[in-house]
Amino acid sequence: MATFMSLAEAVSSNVFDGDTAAFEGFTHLIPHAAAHEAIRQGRRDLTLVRMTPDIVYDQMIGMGLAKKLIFSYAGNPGVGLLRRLRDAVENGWPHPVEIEEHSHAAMANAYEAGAAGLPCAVFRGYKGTSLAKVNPNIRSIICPFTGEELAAVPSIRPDVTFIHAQKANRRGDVLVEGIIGIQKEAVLAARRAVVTVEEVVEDFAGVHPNACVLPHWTVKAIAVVPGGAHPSYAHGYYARDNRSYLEWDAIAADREAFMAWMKQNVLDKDADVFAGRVAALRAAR
Amino acid sequence: MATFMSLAEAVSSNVFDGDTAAFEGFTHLIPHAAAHEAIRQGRRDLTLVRMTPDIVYDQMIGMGLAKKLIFSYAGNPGVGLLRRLRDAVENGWPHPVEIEEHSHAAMANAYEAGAAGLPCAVFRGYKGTSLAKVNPNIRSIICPFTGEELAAVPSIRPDVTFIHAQKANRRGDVLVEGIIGIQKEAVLAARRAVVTVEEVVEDFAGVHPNACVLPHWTVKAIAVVPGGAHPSYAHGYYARDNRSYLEWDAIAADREAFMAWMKQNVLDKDADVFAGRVAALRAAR
Amino acid sequence: MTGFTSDEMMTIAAARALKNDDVCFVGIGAPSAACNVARLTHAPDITLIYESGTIGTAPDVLPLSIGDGELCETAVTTVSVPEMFRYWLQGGRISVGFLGAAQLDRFGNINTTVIGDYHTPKVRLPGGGGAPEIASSCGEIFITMKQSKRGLVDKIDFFTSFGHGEGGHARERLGLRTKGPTLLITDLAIWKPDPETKEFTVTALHPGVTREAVQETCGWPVRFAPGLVETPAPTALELDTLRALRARTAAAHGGQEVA
Amino acid sequence: MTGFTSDEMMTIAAARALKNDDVCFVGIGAPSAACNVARLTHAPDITLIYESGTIGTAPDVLPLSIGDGELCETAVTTVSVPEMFRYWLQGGRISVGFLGAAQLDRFGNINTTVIGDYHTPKVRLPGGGGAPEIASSCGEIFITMKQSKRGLVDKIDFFTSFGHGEGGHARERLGLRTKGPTLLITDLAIWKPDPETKEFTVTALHPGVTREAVQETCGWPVRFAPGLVETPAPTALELDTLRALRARTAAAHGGQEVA
Repeated sequence: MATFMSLAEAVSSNVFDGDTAAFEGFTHLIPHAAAHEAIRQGRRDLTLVRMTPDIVYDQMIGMGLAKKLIFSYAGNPGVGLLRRLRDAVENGWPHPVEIEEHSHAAMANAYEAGAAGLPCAVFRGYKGTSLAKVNPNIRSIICPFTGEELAAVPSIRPDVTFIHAQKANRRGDVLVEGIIGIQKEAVLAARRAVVTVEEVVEDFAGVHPNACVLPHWTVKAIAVVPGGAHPSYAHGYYARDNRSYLEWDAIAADREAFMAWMKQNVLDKDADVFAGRVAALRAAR
Repeated sequence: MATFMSLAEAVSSNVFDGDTAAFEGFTHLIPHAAAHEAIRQGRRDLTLVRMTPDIVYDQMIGMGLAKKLIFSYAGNPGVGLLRRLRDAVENGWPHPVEIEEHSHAAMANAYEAGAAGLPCAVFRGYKGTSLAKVNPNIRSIICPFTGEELAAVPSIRPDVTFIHAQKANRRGDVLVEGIIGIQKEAVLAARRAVVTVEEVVEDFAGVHPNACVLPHWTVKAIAVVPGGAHPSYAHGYYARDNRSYLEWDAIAADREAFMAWMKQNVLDKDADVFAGRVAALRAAR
Repeated sequence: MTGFTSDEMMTIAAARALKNDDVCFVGIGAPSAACNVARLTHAPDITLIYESGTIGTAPDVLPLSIGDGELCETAVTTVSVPEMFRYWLQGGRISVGFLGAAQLDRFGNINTTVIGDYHTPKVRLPGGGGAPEIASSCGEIFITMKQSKRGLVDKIDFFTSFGHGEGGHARERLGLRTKGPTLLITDLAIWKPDPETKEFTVTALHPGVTREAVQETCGWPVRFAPGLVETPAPTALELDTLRALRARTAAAHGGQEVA
Repeated sequence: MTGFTSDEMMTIAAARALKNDDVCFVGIGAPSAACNVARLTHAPDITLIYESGTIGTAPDVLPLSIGDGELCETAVTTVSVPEMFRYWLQGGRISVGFLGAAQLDRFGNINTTVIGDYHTPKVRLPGGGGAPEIASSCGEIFITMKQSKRGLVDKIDFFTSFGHGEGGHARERLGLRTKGPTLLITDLAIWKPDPETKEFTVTALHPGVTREAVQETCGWPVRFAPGLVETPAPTALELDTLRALRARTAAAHGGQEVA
């Protein structure tokens, strides 16, 4: 049953050292505020899961939260590489990070299988790829009707999933609209789900019957954090802050510049700063 | 690419003797008009697929179109048994019908696998059931990670799927709203898809971004048949004609009464009658 | 019995078994009435799910089918049928599945497929629909049906849905991690499985019902629990709620009652 | 070259390869520009799909990421990511997949994962994302990249996406039923696989480009087709369309060009 609480409380009561944690969002609705709160609370030894780890995962990895990363595309979308992730993988700074790498198709199927309560996902993929040789979690099954060999990967079942969504209603049902990505599956696959939202409304009157709604009893905690997806965007609320993504490349290129930026923009701040960060971007929607 | 045409033309050019054909709808949006047209055109030796064959499948089976039925629940919803189907299965009238029976979970997964281009569907089911013993198309695979035995069934890939939907736009994109059932999967799993719609609109302005829309290039033919789901219903257009379902029980109980009803209401009619059949039911929406 | 019918008692007893925080997979007929009476009395926050894809419905009248329009109109959300069976049922999110039966045995195994041999049936019934996986995936299963020797039988002709098999630890041996049938509510009594043998045992008789009446309408030798009690009669609120629901339903469905 | 850059020529040559009835899975960067130039010139009805779930998009500016808001706002429909990869890509509905590469070999095999050893990489690249299954599930694959000895290499360090393997019938032997790479468009030339060996062979040189320039920026001995032709220079319409698109994009993205 969803309980409304502060983001600090939602993070401290739902993610613990050593957890497998997904902060999901496919370009849209990335839960930056929640990830920053986890950084402030100093979580350690997390297995971080995400199809598209981008700059907020670069920040978590650079700050030493991650023991392992499960992913399918690690980049700064439209810009380039993730320099903190590279530093961890290539140089072990701030400490080595174990990597379990998949394709998007595999990750999407693995979340789907997690939401569906299955131990594994079955799909057609990985043919001729090197990934199938270096990742022991890529296996196969034989179709019992045609004899075709199909790929199999373990389902993803995070201890906790964080997502950002547009709205909750008073009862705690959550509405996600636009590019819905993998969020529904990531929530339903997890033992616990925490949602930050732009706003709380009385009810979803007039919403489309087939809109993506997560009923209140599928969510543990909801925190209201306007702007909580910044510099990602929230369809209907504010635009993507492309400049922040472009600027990240220089910040992340240098360990000291990175640490200084994190202190100034994350460690010394709280979730309330996000509303101000998107003020100018609201007009663009 | 979707082409707009008459229902008679859509049926004659897309379903052929011996085809595997699905006329799908889960209580809502059942394509009665299309099935009646197939009856009028005298199709034979069809393998009819549907999760919930109800009175329109009773009609097709009673009229001798079906060689085989693949299904998971064959009943007159809320009323009782299908008497024409029983007569075919128990007494071979008008001829014997082969049966391949599954559970809803299996059929839903099999359509999903068909839409996903897979040879089989994998799910957790059929544990301890007799169906697994009498249906050779219920098999199993072993999860390569946990060793758990999971059920497997062949994917469903109809030669042709018929559905009824609320709207098409001028380009031929199709909008399905409300209880969307298995329609999207049934269309995407099929070689050819034919859609009857309540109306054609200029565009879907204002439709929710995540509504169930089938792009025009996934559909072969669209026929405008207002009321074409009667006595089933079309969310936003007209209500379910419960009385017709209740009355069917007596009609189907007797071979002669059945044949007389089919002559009067199907063979001697055409698709244009459906608009009149729902006139009084439009108010109820 | 005076003041209420055995059918009303059955439905109300079934409604009482549901809790406010239950997530309930609802079949048509008696289960649907019971679930909605629960929602309209002691369990206003119960989540009702119909296999057509409607989650969190609150219909004002009982649906004739599992996919009536009102289920969608009052739902929190309506999902596709594959999603319903994969994420919601198989995903282990349903606490209670409510099933009826054409044939039921003492271990809660259900047949709704055929009477007689499968390949040459005496009566071809509708089949399992969602029931086989409802029986295995829901946290627990409640069964509701009217008693008759044709319905409560010594051996069922076909295992449409697996209950407790031949009893004891049959579910664990099959790898099932859910409880299976934990409650049988008939028009005459309330039955619960024996903790060891898993045989359904009468734990309460509805007002005015005798042990003999239960035995006469059951195809196996009935066991009665030591602490056998009487089911509390329907309260005025329960009865009024059920009757008003049925009256609204009859009016909406053109004067005909739901089967 | 006068009047247009080699980058513009590459994008326009790629745009020309797309047909009006294609369903195209679009990557970011050059593929996105090429697909949208095609849509804005000779292929107005082309269906563009981005892996974020947007089907039938018609963005006015190029997205910076594969999930920008405008892709959704202009789409026919936006589906979930699992649906995108299951029903639309794996379902065999995409006629053309457009990929870029960090490293490419002569048989169209692509590396975007690591330079050096996988476990102790010299450079850790972003990884495959959708590419491994785009390469196997789309009807055919177009590849576009700028030529360099670092990019067009004799042996790639990692098979992120399978092209034609070691050449010949390698795809059939793996059970792949799609065509794989059928076209490579670089800033200097157009390449097509030899029908037998499947080695990429230059079939057209862009205006002003010499055979030597192609060889100098390629890590394997280049084969030129017997009927080698010159790529037609961009038309005024093509060039105007591309430049206007890039200008709108730059303005929308705060003065910065898409990478």
